[in-house]
This record gives sequence, C-alpha cells and structure tokens, in this order.
Amino acid sequence: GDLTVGFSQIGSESGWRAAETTVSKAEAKKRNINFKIADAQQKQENQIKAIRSFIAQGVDAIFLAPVVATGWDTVLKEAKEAKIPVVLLDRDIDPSGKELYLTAVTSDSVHEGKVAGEWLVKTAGGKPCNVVELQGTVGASVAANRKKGFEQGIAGASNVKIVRSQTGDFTRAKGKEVMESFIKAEGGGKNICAVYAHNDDMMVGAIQAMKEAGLKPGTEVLTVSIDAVPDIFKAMAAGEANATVELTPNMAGPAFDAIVAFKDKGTVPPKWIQTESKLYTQADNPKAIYESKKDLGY
Amino acid sequence: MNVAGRNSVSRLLPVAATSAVFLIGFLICSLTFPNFASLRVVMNLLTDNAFLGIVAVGMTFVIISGGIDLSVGSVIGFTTVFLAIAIEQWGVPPLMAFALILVISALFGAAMGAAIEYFELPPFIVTLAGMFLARGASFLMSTESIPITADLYSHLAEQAIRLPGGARLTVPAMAMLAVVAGGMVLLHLTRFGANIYALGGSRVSTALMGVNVTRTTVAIYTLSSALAGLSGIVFSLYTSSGYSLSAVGVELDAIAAVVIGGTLLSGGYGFVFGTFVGVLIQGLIQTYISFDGSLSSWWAKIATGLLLFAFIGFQQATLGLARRSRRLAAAGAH
Amino acid sequence: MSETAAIPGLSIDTAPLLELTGFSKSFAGFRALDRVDLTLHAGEVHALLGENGAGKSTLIKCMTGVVHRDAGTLRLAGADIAPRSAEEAVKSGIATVYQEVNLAPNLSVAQNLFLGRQPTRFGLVREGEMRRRAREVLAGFDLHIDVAAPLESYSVAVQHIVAIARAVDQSARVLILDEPTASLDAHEVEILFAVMRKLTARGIGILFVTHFLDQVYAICNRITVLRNGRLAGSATTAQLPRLDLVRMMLGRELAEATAHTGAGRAEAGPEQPAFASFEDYGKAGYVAPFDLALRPGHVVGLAGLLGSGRTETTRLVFGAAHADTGAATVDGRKVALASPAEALHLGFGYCPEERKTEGIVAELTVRENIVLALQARRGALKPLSRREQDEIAARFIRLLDIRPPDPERPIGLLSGGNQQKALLARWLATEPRLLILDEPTRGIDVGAHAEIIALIRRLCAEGMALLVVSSELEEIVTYADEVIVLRDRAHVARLTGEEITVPGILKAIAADAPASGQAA
Amino acid sequence: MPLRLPRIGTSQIVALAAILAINWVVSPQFFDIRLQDGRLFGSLIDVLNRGAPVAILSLGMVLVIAMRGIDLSVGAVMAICGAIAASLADTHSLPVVLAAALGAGLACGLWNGFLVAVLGIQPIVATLILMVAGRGIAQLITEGRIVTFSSPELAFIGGGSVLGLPTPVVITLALLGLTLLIVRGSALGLMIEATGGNARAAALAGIGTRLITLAVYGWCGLCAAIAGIIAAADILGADANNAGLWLELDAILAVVIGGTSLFGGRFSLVLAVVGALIIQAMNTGILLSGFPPETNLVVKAVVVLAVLLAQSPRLKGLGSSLFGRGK
Ligand SMILES: Nc1ncnc2c1ncn2[C@@H]1O[C@H](COP(=O)(O)OP(=O)(O)OP(=O)(O)O)[C@@H](O)[C@H]1O
Ligand SMILES: Nc1ncnc2c1ncn2[C@@H]1O[C@H](COP(=O)(O)OP(=O)(O)OP(=O)(O)O)[C@@H](O)[C@H]1O
Ligand SMILES: [Mg+2]
Ligand SMILES: [Mg+2]
Repeated sequence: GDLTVGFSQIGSESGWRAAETTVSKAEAKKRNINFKIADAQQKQENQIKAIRSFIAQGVDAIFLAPVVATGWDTVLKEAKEAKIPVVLLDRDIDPSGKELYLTAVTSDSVHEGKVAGEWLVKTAGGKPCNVVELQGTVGASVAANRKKGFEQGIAGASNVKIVRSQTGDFTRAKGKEVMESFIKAEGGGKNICAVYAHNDDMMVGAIQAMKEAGLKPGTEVLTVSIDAVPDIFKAMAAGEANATVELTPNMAGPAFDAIVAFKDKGTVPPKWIQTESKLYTQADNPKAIYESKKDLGY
Repeated sequence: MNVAGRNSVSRLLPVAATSAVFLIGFLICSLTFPNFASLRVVMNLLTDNAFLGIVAVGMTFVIISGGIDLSVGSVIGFTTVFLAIAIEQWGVPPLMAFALILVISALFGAAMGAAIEYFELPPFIVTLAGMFLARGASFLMSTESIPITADLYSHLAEQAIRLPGGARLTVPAMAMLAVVAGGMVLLHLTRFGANIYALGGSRVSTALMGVNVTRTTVAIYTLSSALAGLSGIVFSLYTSSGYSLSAVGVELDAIAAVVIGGTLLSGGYGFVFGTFVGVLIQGLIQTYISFDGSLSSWWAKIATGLLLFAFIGFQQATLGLARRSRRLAAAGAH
Repeated sequence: MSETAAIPGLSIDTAPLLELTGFSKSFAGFRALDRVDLTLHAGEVHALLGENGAGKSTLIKCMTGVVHRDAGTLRLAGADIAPRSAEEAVKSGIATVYQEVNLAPNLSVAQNLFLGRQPTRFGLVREGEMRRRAREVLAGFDLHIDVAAPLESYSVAVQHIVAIARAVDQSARVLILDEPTASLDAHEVEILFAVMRKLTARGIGILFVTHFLDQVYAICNRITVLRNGRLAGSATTAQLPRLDLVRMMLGRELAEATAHTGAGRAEAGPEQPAFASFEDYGKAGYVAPFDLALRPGHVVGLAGLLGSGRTETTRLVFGAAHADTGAATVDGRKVALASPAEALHLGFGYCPEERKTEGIVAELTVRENIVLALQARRGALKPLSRREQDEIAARFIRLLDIRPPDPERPIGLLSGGNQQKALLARWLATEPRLLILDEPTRGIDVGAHAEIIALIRRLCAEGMALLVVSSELEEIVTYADEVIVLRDRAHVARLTGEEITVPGILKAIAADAPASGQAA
Repeated sequence: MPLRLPRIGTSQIVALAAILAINWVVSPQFFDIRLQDGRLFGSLIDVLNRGAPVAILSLGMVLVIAMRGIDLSVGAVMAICGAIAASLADTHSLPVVLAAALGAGLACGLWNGFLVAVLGIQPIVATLILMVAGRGIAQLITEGRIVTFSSPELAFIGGGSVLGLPTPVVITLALLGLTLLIVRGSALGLMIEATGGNARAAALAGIGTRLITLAVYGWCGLCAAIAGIIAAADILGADANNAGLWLELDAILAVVIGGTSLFGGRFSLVLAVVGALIIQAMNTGILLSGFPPETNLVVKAVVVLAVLLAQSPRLKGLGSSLFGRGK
C-alpha cells in the first residue's frame, strides 16, 4: 500500500546492525512500503530529533531501535498525540512507557547470555574451567545483559568461573588487543579454558590473537559468542570457534506485519514479539550457514 | 593627525555571513520538502538543540579567551547520571539536585582552570583529562541508564508554550534562549567579557595591562563547566533519564558550532549570537537529512560533511566578497 | 630641540618618591641586573639610559613585579611595596608602558584605554560613555580616530599613543615609559612631552627610557645609566654633557659622530640604469599609483607622517601586497611580484616595521632567525649545513654586535634593539640587490645607530639599491640620494640633491597643495 | 606560551619509564619476552606493536600541529584507506593495493591542506568536514560491513615480523627515520617551525607557507593511510565503523605529551613517538591490571594528568629549588 514508515536506527556501529538495516529495507520493499531511515550515530538525542522530524513529516508509523532504555516518554507522547504508532526493534525500553508504543520486536539479551553460559557449562563437563570475558561497550545495556545472562548460565557450576573481564568495545581490533593482554596475564594462555565474547566481532579478533600466540582456539580454548555473523561460521568451519548464539537481523519483518495488520484490520499485536535465540555449534554445518548469510549485508 | 577611522561594523561581518547562510539554507530546505517551512520545525530546532546551544555558549567564552574545553560532553553525561541517582536513589528533591550539580560542575571547571593557570598546562590536555575523568566517574556511578520519574520532570515536560501548528516552545528551548541572551550580555557588555576578549588577543599583554589573568581564566572554565552542568540538566529533562554514555562527542559539536558561528579558534574574536546561529545550522543539516530519509547511514555522513563544507565555503565566500567591496568602496571615497 | 627644561620648584633634596635598592636578576645564569639602585623624585622626569641589552626593560619589569627579581627592595613614598604582578603595581600607583606595545590588538581602542576600569552602570559597561571619554583622552594627544575600531587596524604609532594614553589616564603617582617615542614622529613627540610636563607639574614622577639623546636633554631632569646590567652612573642632566653621557653608556668613546649631513652625495654622475622600477604602481584604497626607480648604489628615502602610506609602499614593492595597477620591472624584465617569496628570488630584501608580529619568530634561536631568509631563497631541499649556519650567525653577531653574542638563545629573549639587529642580519645574509628597510633604527641605541647608518652607506657604496623609511628626518638626510614625500597615501613630492634638507622635507610634508617636483 | 630556553625530553622518558615500572608491579611478567616462531612475544612487544598506529599518526600530526594546525580527520582517513586496502587485497597485487590506499590518504590530506591553505578555513573545522564525511566514505566502500581478506602479503603488514619484531613496529621505526630525514635533513623543519611560530614573519622572510601547509597536511594524510593499512592488516579486515575511531585524540595527546605546543612552533618527532608509547603503555597496563573496565577512564585521566604535571614548568621549578639544582 501507500504506507510510509520512518525508522530511527541507532547507527552502523557493527556488521550486525548493517545487516539489520539491509534486511529491513529488503522487507519494506517486499511489502511495497515507503521506508525512511535516519541514522542516529549512536546518540539518543539524534534519535529523538529523528522521531520529532518523522512526526513533523506525518509518517504512518515509526520504528525505533532505541540506543538506551530510558528517556523516551516525552517524544513518544508526542507521537501518540499525533496518532502515529511506534514499534520498538531489537531493544526494549523502560517499562514506564509501555502504553506509549504498539509492540516491541526484540530478542532477550539476558537469555542470549544465559544460552551461551549453559552451553559452556555443558561442554566443560565438570572440569575446572577459567573463562575470560570480552565485554561490550561499557554502559551499553546489551553488554550488561549479556554479562548478567552468562553469569546466570554458569551460576550452578562452581567449576566454571570468570577470571578476567575487560571491555573490547564490540570491535575486532579491541577484541584482539584485549585478548593479547589476557594471554600474557594468564601465563601465556595456559590457564585459559574458554573465551566468552559479547559479540562475534570481538571473538574473531580474539581468535586471531590466540592463533598468533600459538594457542589453538576451538580445541585447546573453547569459544562462545553471540550474534551469529557470517565470519564466526567461517571460523567454526575451520574448527577455530565452537559456538554462537543467534540474534536475527530480521526484526523489521515481524514489525511490518504487525503494523500492516494494525492499520488494515485494527489488530492490536502482543506487547512483545520475541525473536529466537538459537544456539549454533560446529555440528550445525557452519559452512552452509556461512554461505546463506554472507550476502545479507553483515 | 586626524586619521580616518575603520568601520567597526566589519567585526560583525562573520556573524552576518553566518546568519545569511542559515536563512538561505532554511529557504532551500523549505523549497525541497513540503512540511518543512512550519513553526513546528523551527521550534523543534530550538528544543532539539537546546542542550547543545547552552554548552556552546560556554564554549564560546572559552574559545574567545584562547582556550578550549573538551570536557563538556562528559560533564553533561555525568550530570544526567548524578541527577538520576540523586533523585531516584537518594531521594534528593529535584531542585536541590539541580543546585547541587551546578555547584559540583562549577567546582570541576574551577579545578581545571586552576590547573591550566597554576601549572601552565595546555587547556586542550587538561580538559581532555577532565573529559576522561567526568566520563569515568559517571561509569563508576552507574553503567545502566536510569529513568527519572520525579513529578517535576513530567511537569516540566508538559510546561511548554503551545503555538499554532502543533509547535511548542519547550522549557529546554526557553532555557537555551535565556542562556544565549545572558551570554551576550555577559560577553559584550561587562568588564569580564572585555577581559575575555583581551585574554584571547594576547595573554601576556592582558597580564601587563593589569588584568588578573588567573582569576579570569578560572572564572571562564568555571562558567563553561557550570553551563555544561545546566546543559546536563536540560538533557536529563529532554530524556527524563540519566545515562553514562549520553552526550558523547558533544564537545566537538559545540566547538564546530562556535567556529561555524564565526569565532576564531585561536581566540580573541567571536560572538555569542554567531554561536547560536552555528548551532541552528548544525540542527538544520540534521533535520535536512532526516527529512530526506532515503540516505543510508554512510550517505548521511557524507552528506553532513558536504553540507558542512557548503556552509563554511559559502560563509568564506560571503566574507571575502564583503571585504572586497568594502575596500573598493573605501578606494572610491579617496 | 631646546636645552634642559628644568621644572621650576623641583628640588632633588625632597624625599624620594620611588626608591630602588640592590635590584638583581639572573636569567639561567646570565646576569641581566646586578645590584642596581635608582631614586625617582616627585615631579621629575628621570631618564633611564643604556645600550641595547643593558637591562633597562628588565629593571622596569622587576619593579612592577612582571619579572620576579632575585634581590632588591622597592619603596614608594617611604613605604615598602612588593608588587607581584602588573595588576598590583597599578594598584599601588605605578603605571607602565612596556617596550613592545602591550595592548589587546583585537579590542576596540576605547576598550584598550579603559580595560579593567570601564565606566559601568549596574555592572554593564557604558559603551557610549566609554567612547566619549576615550575620544576625550586621545584628544589630549591630538589623536582623533574612531575609538570603536579594533586597535590592530591602526599603525604601531597609533597603538603606542593609545598605550601611553592608557597609562597616563590611570592617574598613578609614578609613570614608567619604556621607549615610548621609538615609533613616534617629531610632532607626536612634542605632544607627548607637553603631556609629560603637565603630569610632572602635578607631582608625578616619570621614568623615561629612550635612545634619542636630544629628547633626554629636552625633557629630563636627571639621568641614570645602566651598562651590562650594572649601574654606570647617575647625575642631573645639567651635570652630564652629551659626550660624557655617551661615554658612560658605551664605556668608550663613540667612534663616529652621528651628525653627518649630505656626505658623499655630491657627485651627480650619469644615472645608473635602474635595478627595479615601478610605473604607475598602486592599489586602490591602499596607495595611490606611483613611479619609483631603485638604482644600485642609490638610497631612496620615504618620508611622511604616520599613516601617510610609507609602509604600504614598501609592502607593494616587496610583493607583500598586490598592486592592481601599473607594472614592475626588474633588470629590464617585467615581473609579477605576486609574493614575498618571488621578491626574495629577484634579490629583494625587506625588514618590516613591526618586528614583534612580522619580524621575529620568537621561539626560534638567533641563528635560525638569521638564516631564515637565506634558507628560504635556497629552497627547503638545499639546507644550509649546521656549520654554515653557525658561521653566518657568528659573522653577523660580530658585525652588528648583537648581545648577548649567543646564537642559540631564543630571539624572543633578546632585548628589543638586539632583535632589530638580528632582523637586519637576516636580510644582509641574503646579500640582496635591493634592500627595503622600514624604520631600521627603531629602538637601536646610540652606538649601534651610528653603526647601522654607516652600514647603510657601505652597502650603498657596494652597489646595493636601498629603499628606506624613517621617521627621523635628520637620519634620512644623511644618507638618502632621493627622498619621496608621502601624504594621505599618495606620493606627493620627490626631492633630490640639494633639495634634501630637514626643512625642505618638512615643507613638502606640510604643503597643502601638491608640492613642486613630481606629484604622483 | 611563555618563551623558555630549549629543553630536552627527559620528563617524557622518565614518565615512560615510570609507567613501565608500574606495569611491572601490576603484572610481574610484564618484561618477559620469549621467542616463538621467529617472533618476539611479550607485553613490552605488545606496547610497541599496539602503539604503532598512534605513533605513526603522531608523526604526521606533530608536523600539522607545529604549523599551528590540527587534523581531526586522521581516524576517518585510516578507515578509508583500510577499507580500500581490504577490498582490493584479494583481487590485486600488493603494490597496487598499497598504491591505492596510500594515494587515497594523500588525496585526503591534500584536500585538508587545500581547505586550510587556499580557502583559509580554520583547521579544526576544515578537518572536521572530512572527519564526518570520511567515515561515511569508508562505510560506502565497505557498505557498512567488515570486509575481510585473505591475502597473506597484506596480512604480513599487520601480523608478520621482521627480524623478530612485529612488522608494524619496524614500519614505525622506518617511518620515524624517514620523517626525520625529510624534515630535519632538509630545511623543512626550520620552515615549519618558523611558520608555526609566526606565520606572517615567515611569509615575509620568503617562505612559501602555503605550499608547506599543503605538503604537511598531505604527509599527515599519508601517515594516516599507513596507520589505516596496518589496522586493517592486523584484523584481516576493514572495519569502517570502528577503525581509527577517536584515534585523532590519542594522536594529538601523544604530540602534546611529546612537548609540542598546540600553538605551533618547536616540535619533536621522537618525543611525539615517545608520547604515543606512553599512551599505549598506559592502555596495556590497564588491560593487564585486571581492574574492572568502568575504572579505565578514571585511571587514564589520572595518568595523563600526572605525566603532564611532571612536565609542568612550575613543578620543575619547585623540584629544582628543593634539590638545590636551580642556580
Ligand atoms: N626572559 C629572559 N630570559 C633570558 N634572558 C633575558 C630575558 N629577558 C631579558 N633577557 C636578557 O637580559 C638582558 C637585558 O634585556 P633588556 O630587555 O632589559 O634590555 P634593554 O636595556 O631594555 O635593551 P633595549 O634597549 O634593546 O630594549 C638582555 O641581554 C636580554 O637578552
Ligand atoms: N590612522 C590610521 N587609521 C587607520 N589605519 C591606519 C592608520 N594609520 C595606519 N593605519 C594602518 O596601519 C598599517 C600600517 O601603516 P602605517 O600607518 O604604519 O603607514 P606608514 O605610512 O608607513 O606610517 P609609519 O611608518 O609612519 O607608521 C596599515 O595597514 C595602515 O592601513
Ligand atoms: Mg628594552
Ligand atoms: Mg610604517
């Protein structure tokens, strides 16, 4: 139809987010929806500005991938006054504003961390296992949640414990640098049993650092990370990575469906449309998954 | 020895050029997008850039004095976190928390100013350390974003002057306009303001002219940080929350606004009003890009750069033309 | 100039107004001041004299607390004071004009006059009132300018007068003037002296630094002389005839008397072809089109009042400003003169008037400052070896007697006069065919002054073409073969041969209608 | 800036030594170095290796700053050149790849130089334009994703080793030598210092200040390109979003720690590199210490202030009068 949807995207800070943008555009095209994207470059104030300008332009619906959980009340009230439905993508916002948006299409990032932790406990199998953790950007809610979830996942197993934890800013370069220092600090890496990274990019960097230090990731050192970007499947296919938890880039698809149904038939969707957090291991034919994912815009 | 005077109006030229550039830019946007030329867009421009405008006024003072303050973005971030924690967790009444944070940020600025003066350190580095420190301190207080639910906040958010066409003159916008007006008075009409210009013109001379350079410098950084604190309050009103990563990079936006507004980074020249227009120009560029909406993330960045270049290039050209015609006019008078 | 203008009623026996005892100051092992004493009485003008680098400015800065002295006490009207900054000095009643103009160039003239004590109402500066008062104050100096314009739009001379006016207006008990007359011409000097006399009549004590001995005898009651940081002597003006004074300053006889007139200019041989000539050369709103021919072995002097366009003429000739009419010819070929770099390659040299802003690179060493232009001409890729640089620097430090003779000292730490010499050295090192000197002897002491004039003559004899701007007409007439007089940014008269006399030039400057000779 | 007699870089060296000593305290194996696969391994080597990009950036930045300029775009230029190198690496030969990336860096630098020297735009805004747009250009090249490559030659530039030293370290040393040769072996250094110290005086002395400005910004772009290639080669891919992010601040910090004033004039190439090493030693120390990451910035602020205080003329005066050295 002639629907116009404005999307306030966080930015383009990672391959995953680039993929989310690409997939969203493709999904809009599939449904013949006029789709406007405003890139906020990681800044909440920019997102608020973008939403304001969408309201001023009179779009039919607004998608918001909120960079933080709080602080949306005022601008979402404005949207509500203008009778424009808002759908949250990828991340949830603070509960105080529940009635201000139509629905949220997100995964549960605590759950993601928990899945990773549980996998590690199972794989370590009772042996003592020292884990080093590569955190996401300090202050990012996903980082905090993935940390929390992982800690929940390993809570029951006293043999698995986190010995070092530093931020790798969600980037490959920092992931590599931090891993290098972990290796030095942990006796050349001999004390490290597993690496947990808050995203795959950092893990790819960490794998390189381990290889350069003469360690064998995937066999000597277990790896588990989150996102399921194509490059981690490449590493899994090469036997250098063990597991990843998927965060699907297709959040917009379900959101469009909800909006179309709401506009056409007035169907009110559930408050939370949760996406799956699927665990992939070397057993899942990583090569094939790599091929299927590599052109999605990651 | 009667010698012909120079036109003092020439000093206003950069501001005039900047304003002209803004108006032309606005006109072009209005012609390009249907809903653009509305009161709502103008008011949004004020509200959305209120925190930037406030902090840029402080930055104008610092830059005119020949310094720079990189810490302001972090001070804003710290302020929002402090307010959220103070109000939500410690139960401090909001107005009291406002007063408290203004004092804290002012003291922080005074400490930076004192370090610059007493240890003869470059402002760039002292305030860079201040930037790390304030951001680090907000991480230590909380890495999570904290909503502020105090009544005052929702009350202030409602408190806007409603104008036709759904436009609203909000509290943040009014705060910014007040700060701009106050800044103009302070900079252009007081002794303190004259001292700031003198300092930027020549530090050594200013000291030799009997101005207390130390006190002035400390006051300038105190003012800048206090305004960053105020900006943080506005930011927290704007988002009703506190978050340690908020306002990252705002210092660069503020510096850019100041410089686009015709202030020389090397100090000594500039106007608060120019800064205000500089802020609006930056807001206009962003509004243009979100109105367009078809640009991918990277094209948006490239377009921002190109528009920035267009504005600055046009400003430069206007200035050059104006200077030339003035010289020729002077020649004609001979 | 008139002889000692003793102030009636002044008695040296009265209690001193300002008393300095045992002032000492060292910079990194270098003794700039060594146990200097000085007494200043109310109502007197006290000359502080000495060669370049003798320590005059340092003594003044130590007095006002701008430089922290190592030892010494300061008493004002019988009470010990110890100002630690210019601010405190002003508060305790000492107003100072420092050697280099120390004002805020970007502020308006009015703001500069009243910075820190602007008239206010409810905390706001009363701009109108301030401008009115500024015009009033400057009118006392016969200066009628737009006081709302930024200071930097005026020449150094105007800036200097503003600085003096500011200090005078602070109604202090002691007024210190460090070379206030260096960039002023005779008329302004007269005005300044009139103001100084008024002040002394009110009981203000004035400490006055100058290199013009005429001025010393015209206005000063007493003299204190410094030599190499030490007190060389102190006496009343009447007790110290000129020759004794010079001997006291230099510690030796002055080899050559300063007052030459028209020596060596007599031979009016066949005119040599011009090295560089300018026809109908000018720039709208800057200098009206003029004709100028510069010949080897020939000195052209530019004379005129402040702001008459002398500096502008030199800048056009050097390519620092671009002409919009006329043509320039060098060695018979047309040249564009688009930049100083181009002029440099044609064999031009240019010593600008404003040494602080356009001359020295303060933090570079004396050596680096001296080789700068030569290096620029050779190009970046043909660096002078360190040995060559050392040689050149050493040669010119010796030749021009730059003190201290340390080539590795940042030039900004040298005394004003020595900086000027180093700048001259910069251009001499390039062995230019045309040397343009804008006020080359500004701030140069008597000894060096004579040396520089001798140097100009020698260069001329060696076949260099010279274009010299000087406000000291007595000086111009000693070496110029041709004098061009400017007024209101136009060349109005050209004097040659016997016409070049001080009265002759003054007449041409003052003439209302274009004077006889070539009008541009 | 007040004038001072010339000084030497003792305070920077002392600061570096002190930070290394602290690192040794928080991590006793800090100075352990072992040889593995013909390559040296150890935290100290990490400091050199990780410090390489900032050190290289600072080699360009120091000249720009000496000219009284500043270049905010180096981080973005790194991203552009890394993106170009990575996207060409698997289809073209190494010389072509390098030429393309270096050419792009040079072009970026010259663009900045053009804005500053010819259009007369203030350096901070002039380079801000490319800082904003440049990252966009880099993302345009990679289309926002991480472009990976497998060319072993390019990978060698990031992860290989020459004579046991990591390639980036060798490149940094070579570039330092080259810069020294160009700048101090010719009269360029003098001209840059003269222009930075007093541009009007330099121009009147016949120095072609415009050309030098262009050249210096061009050089800065070239250095950023080299740093960008190393960063891409290091992670076997170009991350246009994050490569070089905020590194301009580190480079400026390195230059200032190295004693070059932001008001132009005197500069020191060697000390700028030492400044970069000080920053990296501090970062590595933080990583080795095991402190929670929330404290990183506070630690960094304290160290930066301490290093600067150690250089403060005021404190030096105090110190020398305390120890009776001052005469
Ligand atoms: N800050 C400083 N550091 C080192 N040396 C200095 C400093 N200031 C002045 N000097 C030296 O002290 C000496 C005295 O300088 P001063 O400026 O007092 O001379 P002066 O008598 O005023 O000379 P002039 O007539 O040329 O102005 C000079 O040799 C100068 O180089
Ligand atoms: N009275 C004035 N009013 C406005 N501008 C002035 C005035 N006097 C000089 N200027 C400016 O100051 C600068 C220096 O020129 P300057 O007055 O020095 O010329 P000049 O004829 O060489 O005089 P002198 O060398 O005697 O000072 C020029 O840019 C000139 O335009
Ligand atoms: Mg002096
Ligand atoms: Mg002149």
